[in-house]
Amino acid sequence: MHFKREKLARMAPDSSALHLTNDAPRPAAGRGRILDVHGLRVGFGGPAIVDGVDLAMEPGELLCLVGESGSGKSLTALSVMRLLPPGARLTADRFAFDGQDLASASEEAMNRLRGDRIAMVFQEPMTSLNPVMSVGDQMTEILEAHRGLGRKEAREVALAMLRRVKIPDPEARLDAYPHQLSGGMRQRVMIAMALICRPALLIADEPTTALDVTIQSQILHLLDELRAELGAAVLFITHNLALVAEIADRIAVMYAGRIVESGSRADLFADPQHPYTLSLLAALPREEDVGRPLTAIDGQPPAAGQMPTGCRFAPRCPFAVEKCRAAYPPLAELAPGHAVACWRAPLERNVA
Amino acid sequence: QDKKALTVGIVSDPVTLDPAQMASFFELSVQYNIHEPLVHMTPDLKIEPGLASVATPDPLTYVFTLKPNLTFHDGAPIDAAAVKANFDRMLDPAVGSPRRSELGPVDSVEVTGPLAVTIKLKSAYAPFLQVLANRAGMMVSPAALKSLGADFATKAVGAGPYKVVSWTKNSELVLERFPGYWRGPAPIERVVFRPMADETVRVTNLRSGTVQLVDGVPAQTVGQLTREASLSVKQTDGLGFNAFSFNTTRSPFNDVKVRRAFAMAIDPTAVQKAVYFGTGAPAYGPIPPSIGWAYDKSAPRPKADPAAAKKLLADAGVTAPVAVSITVTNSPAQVRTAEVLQALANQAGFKVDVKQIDATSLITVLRQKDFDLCMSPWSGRSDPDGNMFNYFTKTGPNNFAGYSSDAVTDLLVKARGVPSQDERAKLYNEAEKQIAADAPMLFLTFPATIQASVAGLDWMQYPDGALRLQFAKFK
Amino acid sequence: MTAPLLEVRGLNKIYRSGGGFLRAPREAQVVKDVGFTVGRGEVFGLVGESGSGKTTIGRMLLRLTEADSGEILFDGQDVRALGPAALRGFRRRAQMIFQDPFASLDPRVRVGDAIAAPIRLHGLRPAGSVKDRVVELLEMVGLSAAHADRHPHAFSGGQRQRVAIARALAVEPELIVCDEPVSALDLSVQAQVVNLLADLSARLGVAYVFISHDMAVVRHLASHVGVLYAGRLVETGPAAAVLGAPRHPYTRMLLAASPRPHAAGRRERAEATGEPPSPYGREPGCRFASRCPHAVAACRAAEPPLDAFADGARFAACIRAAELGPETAPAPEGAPSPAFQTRMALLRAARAEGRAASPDAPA
Amino acid sequence: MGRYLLGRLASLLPILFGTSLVAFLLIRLVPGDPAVALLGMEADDAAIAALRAKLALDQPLWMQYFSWAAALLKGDFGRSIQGGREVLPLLASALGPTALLSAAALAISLVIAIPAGVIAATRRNTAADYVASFVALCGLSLPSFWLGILLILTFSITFPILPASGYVSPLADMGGFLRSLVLPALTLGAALAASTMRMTRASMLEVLRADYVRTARAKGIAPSRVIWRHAFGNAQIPIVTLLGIQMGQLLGGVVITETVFAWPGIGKLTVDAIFARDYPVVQGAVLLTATLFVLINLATDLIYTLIDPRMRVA
Amino acid sequence: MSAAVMEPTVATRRASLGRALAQDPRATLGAALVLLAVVLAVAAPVLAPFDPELPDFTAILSGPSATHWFGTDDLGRDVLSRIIYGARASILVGVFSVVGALIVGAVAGLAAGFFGGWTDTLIMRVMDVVFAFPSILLALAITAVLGPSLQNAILAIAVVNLPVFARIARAQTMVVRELEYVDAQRALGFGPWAILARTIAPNIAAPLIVQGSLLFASAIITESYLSFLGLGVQPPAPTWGSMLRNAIGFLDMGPWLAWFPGLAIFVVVLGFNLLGDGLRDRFDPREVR
Ligand SMILES: Nc1ncnc2c1ncn2[C@@H]1O[C@H](COP(=O)(O)OP(=O)(O)OP(=O)(O)O)[C@@H](O)[C@H]1O
Ligand SMILES: Nc1ncnc2c1ncn2[C@@H]1O[C@H](COP(=O)(O)OP(=O)(O)OP(=O)(O)O)[C@@H](O)[C@H]1O
Ligand SMILES: [Mg+2]
Ligand SMILES: [Mg+2]
Repeated sequence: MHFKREKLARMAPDSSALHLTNDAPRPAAGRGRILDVHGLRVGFGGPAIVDGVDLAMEPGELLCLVGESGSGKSLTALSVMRLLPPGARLTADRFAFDGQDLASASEEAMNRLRGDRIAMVFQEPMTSLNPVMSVGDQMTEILEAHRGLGRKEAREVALAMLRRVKIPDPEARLDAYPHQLSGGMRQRVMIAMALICRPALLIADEPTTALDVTIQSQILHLLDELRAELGAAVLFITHNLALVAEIADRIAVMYAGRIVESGSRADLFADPQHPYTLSLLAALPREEDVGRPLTAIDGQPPAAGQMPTGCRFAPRCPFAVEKCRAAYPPLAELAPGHAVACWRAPLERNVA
Repeated sequence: QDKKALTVGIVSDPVTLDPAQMASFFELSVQYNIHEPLVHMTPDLKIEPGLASVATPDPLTYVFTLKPNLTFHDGAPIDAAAVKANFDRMLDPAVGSPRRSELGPVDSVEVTGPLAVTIKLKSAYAPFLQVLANRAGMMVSPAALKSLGADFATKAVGAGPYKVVSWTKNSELVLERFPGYWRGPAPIERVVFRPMADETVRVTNLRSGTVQLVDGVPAQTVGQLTREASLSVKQTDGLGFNAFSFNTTRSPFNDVKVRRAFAMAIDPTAVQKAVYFGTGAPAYGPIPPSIGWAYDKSAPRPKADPAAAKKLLADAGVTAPVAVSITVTNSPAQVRTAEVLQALANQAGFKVDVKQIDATSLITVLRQKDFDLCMSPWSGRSDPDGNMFNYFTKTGPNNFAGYSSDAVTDLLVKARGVPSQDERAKLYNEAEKQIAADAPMLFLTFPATIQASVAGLDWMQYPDGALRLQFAKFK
Repeated sequence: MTAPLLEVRGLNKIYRSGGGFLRAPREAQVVKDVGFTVGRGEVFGLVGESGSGKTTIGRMLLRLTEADSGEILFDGQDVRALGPAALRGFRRRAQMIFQDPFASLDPRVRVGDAIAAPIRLHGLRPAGSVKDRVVELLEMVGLSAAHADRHPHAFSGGQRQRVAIARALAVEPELIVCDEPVSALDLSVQAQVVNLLADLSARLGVAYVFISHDMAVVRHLASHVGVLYAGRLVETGPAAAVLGAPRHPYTRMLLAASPRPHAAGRRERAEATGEPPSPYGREPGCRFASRCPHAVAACRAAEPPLDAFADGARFAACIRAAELGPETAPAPEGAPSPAFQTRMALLRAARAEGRAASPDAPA
Repeated sequence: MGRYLLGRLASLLPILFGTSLVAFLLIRLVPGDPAVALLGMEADDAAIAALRAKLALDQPLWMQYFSWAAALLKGDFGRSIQGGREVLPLLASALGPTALLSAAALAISLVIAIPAGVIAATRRNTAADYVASFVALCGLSLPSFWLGILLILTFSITFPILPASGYVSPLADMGGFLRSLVLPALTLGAALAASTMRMTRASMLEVLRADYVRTARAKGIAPSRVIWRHAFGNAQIPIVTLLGIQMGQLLGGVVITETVFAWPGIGKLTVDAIFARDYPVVQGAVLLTATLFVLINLATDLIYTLIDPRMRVA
Repeated sequence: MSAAVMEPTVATRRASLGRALAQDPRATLGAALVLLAVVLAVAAPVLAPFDPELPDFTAILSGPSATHWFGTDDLGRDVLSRIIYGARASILVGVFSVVGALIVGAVAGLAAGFFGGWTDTLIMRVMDVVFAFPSILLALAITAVLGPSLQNAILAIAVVNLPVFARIARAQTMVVRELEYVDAQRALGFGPWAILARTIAPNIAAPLIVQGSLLFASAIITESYLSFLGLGVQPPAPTWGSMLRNAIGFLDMGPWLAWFPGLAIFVVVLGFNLLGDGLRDRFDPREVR
């Protein structure tokens, strides 16, 4: 893929100009941060579902967002795209992409970012592809919009992209319709679409669930290349901790709408602090467990309307004490870059 | 405004342009423009020469002398042979021409000279010349008949002031002035007839100038149109009547008292006002005022009398309310008439419901006598015979009421054979009296012929409503 | 031993695509000559390349897609020959969990009703207790009664997947085709669901065709596995054997590529070479040859048959399988850190304690 | 594909057979006699009998049907009882103006309705939506005879810029044709536009919330493209269906508009024929319409497959 | 979760359609308008100030006044009373011809679209044939066999509308049947009819509802046309359509004759469309309320 540099430059939004037009100054974004989110709240009229999430990403960084199913990972991702479902309300203390405030950005400004500088791979590859448009058309239109490429050129690029995500017989697939593809192929088409403009921030919501591991690893290589070449940051949502262990620079663990622990890969795997993080790791199927039940966490996550006042994990936490039930623990740094929201961390010191 | 061309909004496309086959009321508006009858009728219903002059040496003999050097539109000469060929065709049972019965007691048609034709009747037939002033007297080119075959119906070659240029069904019938017309070429060169079924549409088109002359102007718009300076509305007493037949062959109207009770409940003037907005005249019998010599000015004009009607019903021994139905077609005027009748009759001990049917079913319903009281309007003829004979003689084809009065039949037969107009008038008036007493029909109104044009058009209106555009010109 | 619950022989499927208004269709053989058996209470793990035809096989088993040829015997009955009524009976005994849970949920039906419908349809519970059963099923998959009256769009990806699982379980089938049933679940819920499936299989003899890309889960659940590549089974056999000592180069590649937690940093994986084969107009020879590090000329000459080897319980479609010999088990996982091990021990202890204190108390 | 087309076309034969039979019987079910209708009030029984004999109406029904059907197979649709014109040319001459009017009306309707519907859906519950829906409902509640008359009053009388009625053949005078076309096409188009607009709106609402529309937005392509290519692309099936229906209805004739504007179309011709019990014309018209419908529906089905690749033919 | 907490939600979650619609102000307005018409129709004898059928020759074509709020018609009848009574026929025609056609047409279209093949060919070709017959001819034939009446006008209009619904239902079914959740229903053991009724029908309802609320207007107007031809309601009984139709003859003399029935039709059509929108929204679970 050879993008014309001039074109790239021309298409890049003048972020400083946009920034100047913001009359209400927000808390200054962290220097050099590509994504800076603080106090993100998303709800559907009722109680907030995503309830005060902080995310900060450097260029070239791969942040894995893991956590409980239904904890609000996808909503967080959609917030960054400003593509929340109708009825959703978003508030944030700080919500900046590359220094530009996303919360107050106009729809046009957002539109210029989307697909170009911020791209997203959606979780549901079947329903997220347009059933009546060929794969090729769905890919090329991005290039036509952001790069001003002609149809033929765009097709070439799209073809190359399909090849890079290892879709067999890419020439034929370009004219295929989504229903003619397997689940994994759809997922790869989504990935190809997201990468086609070489975004500065890629949000990938469980992008490899339908991929076999060989292809998965090839896709991850592709992401690495992109990060190396362009300094692209990747927000990678997944449940596959094994995968996380291999690819993440940093990891954030979500539970019930909040981040309960965040840190580097080494922090999280070598020094997991939060009981929820521990429980997740404990649930990994291991060779030695074959024939025995896996260890799941007892009980159920709290429903959005019935959040406990204290720590949200407390009702399921074997270490919970009164304090845990009384007040929510702040996300505090235990070590530089390693933050945990647990009154009882580190456990070995606080648990008798 | 193009003074050479005239567009006319008419009620409906003609069915056929062949006068021998014409049967529809709607051909009336075009027929005199394409075809010329042997004798002509004036607006006051007098007979004058047309293609031919006529002599009547005796009541059974009519001698026609054609004007010399006349041709049909196709150039074929109008001579005695052509005239005879026309009559032969109309009288041929195989042709199935409705003219055959109109021509009545024709015994023979002889060529008695190159331009002379003598028609002999079996019995005296006073209305004969009036009949010949109509479709039965219209001559067509025998040569064209032969060459056009079935297409003659759409291409018709006659001897009228205009000849057919083209005819697109439901769109336009285009006529062009015929230079060889016996009265000399008509002033307007081109005439286009455009069928417009809806009365409002016709009027709107006239107002917009899209057409310059319209037929069948609805009575309720007369007031408004008269006020518009750019338009001219003409109305004249028509020849026909608007009447309803009682079914005298079945209960309850087989009882003359019930029929009369119903008639007593109705005030024709009320109908004339409500339905026809004061145009035309109330009717008390079949002969309209436009046939002045036969119209009975002194006939009684009873007012509605519901009380008397109720009494009469009681006399008849029927229990009120008497349930009857009124059958009408869906024309707005007829429906309004039925609604008025219903309201009036209901006040006099009847219980009326209204049955709407389509126009084609009407004839079937009437013929099969499948009704209590059914509209049987008549477009009228210029001779009283045409308004009465078929309706009131025992075997008349239009005797839908099933009326069988020997006295009336005798009177009407007799009136046909009497040459003197005064004499005939007396007979007709006598018949009318009997009919009023027996009440086989309920007479309501004599509708006026109402037509309108742009003010700049000078044209002649005839009581029969037929347009004769050879007399029209732009001022 | 009686006949196996499910016996599949010689299954084939060709898709005609692009057969639009103006173009002539192209044919792609996406499933070729696939056969396997699943006994009662057994789990057959179907793994393989993306796009290799796993979903298609699953759909054919339930007659959602008609096979072109082959035999599907369910409890001795030929599924492909069933009439409409018998088919409905069969579908009460066999179920499918679809790969894309959202697409397989009617957007207009509340999930509670979606789960209740098959229960009512098959009269599995008296009318009065259907609701209770729905709640029970929801809780089995880690959802709660509160979720019952929501529509699918208001669920997260993993929640939808669990709804789909609950719905399939509602029918109480004897066989479930699970197409990636746990890929969208967090590990804890995944553990819960995997335990549930295993429990059903152990207690009630439910059998599964378990399609997954997660080798760890397959190894945990499956008694047998089949490895699919480009529409063909390239290796089958007992799970432990196949996954422990893979013979086919593709299986080896799969296992080698599987990520492992605690591995110290990223391992350099052998980047697969070559292009995956096109399903349109296959070239002769082994389908994997283009990517195989061991391929020789003979591999490109003819399609290798699925040959039995070893004890006769294992099959691999590789002419060099014997020659290459079993690969040694993949490198062991990196050792967990001491801090990790301490805390894990604390967690286990605390859990055990908590459970002992109140055996059925909610957490 | 070719086989499918042939099959569909072959299915015309039984349809035409069925239609001809039903048409034949249905029109005879209606009371009234063509001979009586033609001859009118004055005719005596003899004349009616003669005409009936001439029209072969005195023969048993099955004989009438077979002789008509036999002639039909030779391409002879017979002659009109009313006026004796040949049925096929008569129908053809009426179909032309109807087709032209239909095309114009559909074009007007589409040009108004599709954008209006799309805007109403995308700006749902805003003033634009309300206004569009309000106007559409006004258009619906206003019967075409009223709308037609009002248009004539406005554009032919108050501002006399267009002819009030009449049909001018485009071959004879293109300008005149276009001028004569405007008002009837507007009248008809308005009524069609109302339904098309509402259908477009509803259909768009169905798809606007779809995940793939969200994906399209995530690509940062122009909002218009999201709406037209992605959303509208998926919303077309019901609209195309409706258009097929409308086309069928239009080609079947629009009696009222034809009457108001004295447009020589097939609708008025057919209805007049029905009322005159002009059997050959009615039967011919019904057959013609049935053929047209089958063809239109075939076209619709083919268009489906172009719109949505998941739709299969056959 | 404890059952005690959940119970109320489970018990109340089936918010009745009526209640859901009541939360939508436009649907409420729509329902109110329709209800108004229904009340007019039912309580006509109580509400109407005059006899709707009794002419008053002294008050022909008098404009709106204190006595005659909506004026009088060409026979001096009170327009208001005629509108009130006219609601009866008009509502009946609108509702029954549309609902009847919708139900039968939708079932036919569902079956055709779902089963495809011969079923499709058979059903849709029959619909083509039905569609090919001019409504007037059908109405005439029906009237010929059954006699003129409101019911038969309804029947004729319904028959004519049948193919419209069938075609729309078929097309939508062809789209929906390819979706995976339909496969899921099949896999769960649901028979074709159950799938049609429970899964496909709700998912294709929106365009049918819209078309239904649109055809309501055209049904009222078609009725006037049929009645005008004597094939429906017999005079002097009023219907809105025929009042409007009749009014055209009095363009100059009595414009109010058109205003009020026109307005009545508009209001009810508006009502049905608002209600239809509300219903559509009800069928859309993503609707944010
Ligand atoms: N449209 C909606 N209306 C109401 N609630 C919603 C809606 N969308 C999502 N939710 C709820 O918000 C919560 C968070 O959803 P989200 O999709 O972000 O979860 P997630 O972390 O991505 O989970 P998963 O890993 O299962 O995909 C879930 O509990 C879900 O039920
Ligand atoms: N309707 C269709 N028309 C044409 N080709 C199809 C169709 N459905 C599936 N295919 C093709 O069949 C092949 C197998 O698809 P299938 O969905 O069974 O793969 P899979 O093994 O489930 O893959 P994944 O793991 O990615 O879900 C693919 O190449 C796909 O493109
Ligand atoms: Mg998610
Ligand atoms: Mg799959």
